[in-house]
Amino acid sequence: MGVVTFTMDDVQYSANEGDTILKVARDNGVHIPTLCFLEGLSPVGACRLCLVEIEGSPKLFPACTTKPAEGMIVRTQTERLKKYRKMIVELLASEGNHQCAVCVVNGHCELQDLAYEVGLDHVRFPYLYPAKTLDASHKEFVIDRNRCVLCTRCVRVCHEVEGAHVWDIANRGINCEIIADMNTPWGESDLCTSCGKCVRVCPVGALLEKGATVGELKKERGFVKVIVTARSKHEWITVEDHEEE
Amino acid sequence: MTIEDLHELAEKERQRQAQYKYRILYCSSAGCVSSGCEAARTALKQALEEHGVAKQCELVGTGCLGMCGEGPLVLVHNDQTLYQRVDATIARKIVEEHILKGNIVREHTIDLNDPFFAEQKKIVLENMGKINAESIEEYIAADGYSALVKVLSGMTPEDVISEIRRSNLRGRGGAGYPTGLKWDIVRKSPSDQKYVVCNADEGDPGAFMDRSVLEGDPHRVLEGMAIAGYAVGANQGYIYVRAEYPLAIERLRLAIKQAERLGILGNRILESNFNFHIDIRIGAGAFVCGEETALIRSIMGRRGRPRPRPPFPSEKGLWDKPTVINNVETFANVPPIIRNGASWFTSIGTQKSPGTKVFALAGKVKRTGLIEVPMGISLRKVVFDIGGGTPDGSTFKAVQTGGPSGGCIPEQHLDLPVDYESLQSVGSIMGSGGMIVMDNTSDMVDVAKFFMEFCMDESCGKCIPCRVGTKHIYMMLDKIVKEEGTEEDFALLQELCVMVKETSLCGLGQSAPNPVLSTIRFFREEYTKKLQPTSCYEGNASTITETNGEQK
Amino acid sequence: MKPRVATVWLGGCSGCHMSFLDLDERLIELADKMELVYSPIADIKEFPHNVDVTLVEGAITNSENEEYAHIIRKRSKFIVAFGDCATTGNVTAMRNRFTPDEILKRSYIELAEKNPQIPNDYTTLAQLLKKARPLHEVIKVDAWLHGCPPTADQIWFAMTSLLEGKIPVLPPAYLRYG
Amino acid sequence: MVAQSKKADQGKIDNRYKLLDRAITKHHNSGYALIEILHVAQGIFGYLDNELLYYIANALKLPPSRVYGVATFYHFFRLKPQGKHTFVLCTGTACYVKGANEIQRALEQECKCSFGETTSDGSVSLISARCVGSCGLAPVAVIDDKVYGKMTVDEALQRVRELRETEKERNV
Repeated sequence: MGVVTFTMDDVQYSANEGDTILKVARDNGVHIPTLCFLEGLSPVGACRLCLVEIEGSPKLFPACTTKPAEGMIVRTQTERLKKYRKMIVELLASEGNHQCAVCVVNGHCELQDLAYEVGLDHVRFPYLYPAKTLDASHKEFVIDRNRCVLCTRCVRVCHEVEGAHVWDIANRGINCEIIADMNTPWGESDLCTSCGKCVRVCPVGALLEKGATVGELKKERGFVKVIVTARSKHEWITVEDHEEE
Repeated sequence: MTIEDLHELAEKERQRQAQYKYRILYCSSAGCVSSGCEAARTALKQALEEHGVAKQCELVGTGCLGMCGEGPLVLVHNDQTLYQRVDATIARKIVEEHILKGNIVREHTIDLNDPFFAEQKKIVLENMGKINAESIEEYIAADGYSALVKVLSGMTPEDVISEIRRSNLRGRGGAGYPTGLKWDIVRKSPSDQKYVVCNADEGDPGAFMDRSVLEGDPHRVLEGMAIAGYAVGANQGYIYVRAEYPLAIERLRLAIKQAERLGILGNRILESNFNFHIDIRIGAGAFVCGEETALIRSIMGRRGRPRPRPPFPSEKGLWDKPTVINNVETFANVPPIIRNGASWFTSIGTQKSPGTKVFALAGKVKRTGLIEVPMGISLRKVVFDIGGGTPDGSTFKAVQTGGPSGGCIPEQHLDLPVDYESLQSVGSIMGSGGMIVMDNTSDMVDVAKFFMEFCMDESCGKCIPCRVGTKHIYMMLDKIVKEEGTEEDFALLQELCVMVKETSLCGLGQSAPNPVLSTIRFFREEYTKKLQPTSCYEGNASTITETNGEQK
Repeated sequence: MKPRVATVWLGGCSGCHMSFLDLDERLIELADKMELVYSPIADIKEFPHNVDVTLVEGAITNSENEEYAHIIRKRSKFIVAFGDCATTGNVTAMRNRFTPDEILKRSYIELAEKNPQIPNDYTTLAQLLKKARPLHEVIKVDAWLHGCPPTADQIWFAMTSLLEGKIPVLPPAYLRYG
Repeated sequence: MVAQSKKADQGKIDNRYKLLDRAITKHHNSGYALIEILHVAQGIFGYLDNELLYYIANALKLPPSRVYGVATFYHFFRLKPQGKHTFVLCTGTACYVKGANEIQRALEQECKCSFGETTSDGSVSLISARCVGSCGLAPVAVIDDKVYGKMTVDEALQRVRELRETEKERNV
């Protein structure tokens, strides 16, 4: 495997061919904020928080899917990037119904952490206050769509790791929603193995364990490939068929 | 079928056509269908039969004749007489006077020397008004498939690509990427399987160029795709068409069947070793599927959500195989380039943007319809000479190109030449070819809101800037239109537009703010005059000015 | 002249004001440095003119809040959104997915133990707005103090900055929702 | 009598599924053909309800949530039945410039429902289209598959009223 040398924030790094900018950054302790990215799941480049500048191009590139090339000069913390990251968190905060004070993951929430990191003292966009639903039909878990940030980690972990594909996204644009099966109650799903991976990977309080109250739910998000229980059951799932949503 | 057979077939068809005293072509494109060309056709047919001249005349449904606003259009081919607004009565008159007595019915004709026609240059639309859209024989008789023959009888794939590269043909979908370069990358990408995809998901609301080509001259697109397939080493092609275009789908299906029957598509094409199949995939109403990575997912039966590029489809496309994706008009340009050579093509248009561009001219102009003009023509010529200017009593305000991804160009830039770079320099884009003229009755903030509503509805929802950003831009525009917005809203609107443009994942989001930014650039006062003051401190308490901490 | 300070309680639970009282002995220090010209904990009827700093607790949830906010804005040099409800809508905004009618019906009819009826005399009662909104969506706000409620330390930091004539920009450690 | 008509319905339903099966077989039960199959299914059944979507999911061996996700992503697919009549208003740019939005507002007021919905009596569905490609005739409406150009507010209202009247009479 070849090695490429590139510069990131004025420091030289060498990367294995095939590694992404984000991987090199993480391996070397350079912090780039992320939300949709989770190690072990296919990267989708959707949240745009990890965008970086590459010298010579006016465009911005997601660090999670972009691979360094020989001699590339990457910047991860410019004023422009900081401003855009703050606006992205601002947009997210305005999109859902995020009431930290009454949330199970208050204090252990990736959206909160991001808000602190970008210094979000208030949201300039009007809050949308969407009418979202909560589904507590599952015997162990709850999905509260009010708090969903549509990172699709749950969709990907359920498809790519568990192999059950209970979750998917319905509708489009601002009306996107995470749904189970035919937009039917989660508790009725034959496909769900109740493995709880989706709850673990959810960065916010949208997927939660029953019985947890405000600030109680700490999630173990470091990715562990829990034994696959569903993959063998469903013949439509193939390893090649990555979710990518 | 061999190449000789094909030549023979062309000759036979020409003889067949020559036996008619008159070839009467009526426009059977969707625009004229809406205006009632079926009634005109029936009346013509009846009159011809009644007067016993049906056998000497051929009545043919042809592709778009261009002046859609004046339809139904009927063209008497032999003496190039074009009749407008042909209803049953006029149809009868045409037969009784023109066909029987040779007297042209002047009061219903359109002068073909009118600038609407004279300023145009037809390459892509050359067969419109010449051939029957549903007959492969007529296409062949009009030199159709001769480019494919030329390619198969002596050109190597490298020859084809170098010809296209020398022609400097650029993608007509809007971005203007060099077609030859794209093909070359696909050809050089190692793979046992490659694909050719024709993007006919024309989603720009106010544009119908691709549809007209597919309805009027479907074989031209098939031929272009087959040549691309040969050049890059693909044996399978897909045409992704909007479901909203049933007539185009029907004619494509028919065309594919005809071509397969004659051995022009399928295995061992024209008895060469080249195999190429084309299948149709029907879209289902998602503008974002015009974005190539979304289109690929849609062809694979998935939600049309784009993915970050690279890798580009030319390396990893359909089923992760190298894939050429071009739009309808690009493929339609290929056969004439191969037929006439690259230097012929570069002699038309400008140096950086050779050839022609098809536009759907609509809105507040006297003559609306489908036009094809050489690149480099000025916008003023298009709007005022070809389009005839705004209707009487109103004044020109702006011309919008590029649809929801484009911008509004005001009077002072009307002398700009139509090419990729010039339009970009004023904040618009070439786009796929929608061209909407606006007059003094159009409120430009409302226009921006109209396009933003479209983008918001069409956002796939994958990336945050586009999903949430377009919603907020729309809400701010709505607030300003209702005269409830403030200076702060206006400033934030501009900040958000730039952010969405720079951070969105795909072309839809990256270009969605263009209509807003361009109207702010040229019609700023239309925004500012609608803004409201905010309530602020009115007293005289002591001042706090310094900051404690780092101002963010 | 000491800076004139006001605190206002709009659509919130008064928790932020309680937290203000948690300043304990620091309150005495504050009292030396400023003049409290208006507050729910002081008995003053009308919001005064020429106020230097006003802390506003709670979201804008009814017509009275809205009217009041504009008055406060005109009479205050400097306005601080005080706590999460004023900053984000927070718990007050949880009603926003329902219409005011649905909410009133639920509270005054379905949950009423006796004499169920929806209050309708809006000459004396404030009418619910369609949505509860954070303060800065209604008037211009100069600084934000988060938390449900903000801690006494946060409040102290903000107040001492303000009284020194400086706009408080909270250090990251004080940026805290919930 | 009742039993008989039910039986007739059943027969019809079976036939419709047979047609659908044929299309599915033609595409070798491939999940890649999902959009094609949804087109066929909507053509046969008029709209896609959950039962039908489950049927397709099983036949194509796709997870139900993916089928639902695709069916709701594309505007062309309907998950609810349409009204007896359809009034499609083009909201493309040319029609917008020529005042389609005023027609839209007037119709929504008249029908007491938004575009994308059906009147409460089930008589008329209001549908907006992204350019039907007859820009020269803007504003354009397509009423029960027939194209009407140069539409005005008054004409649109009158036509909708006529549609609703005929339905009312038929029901009486």
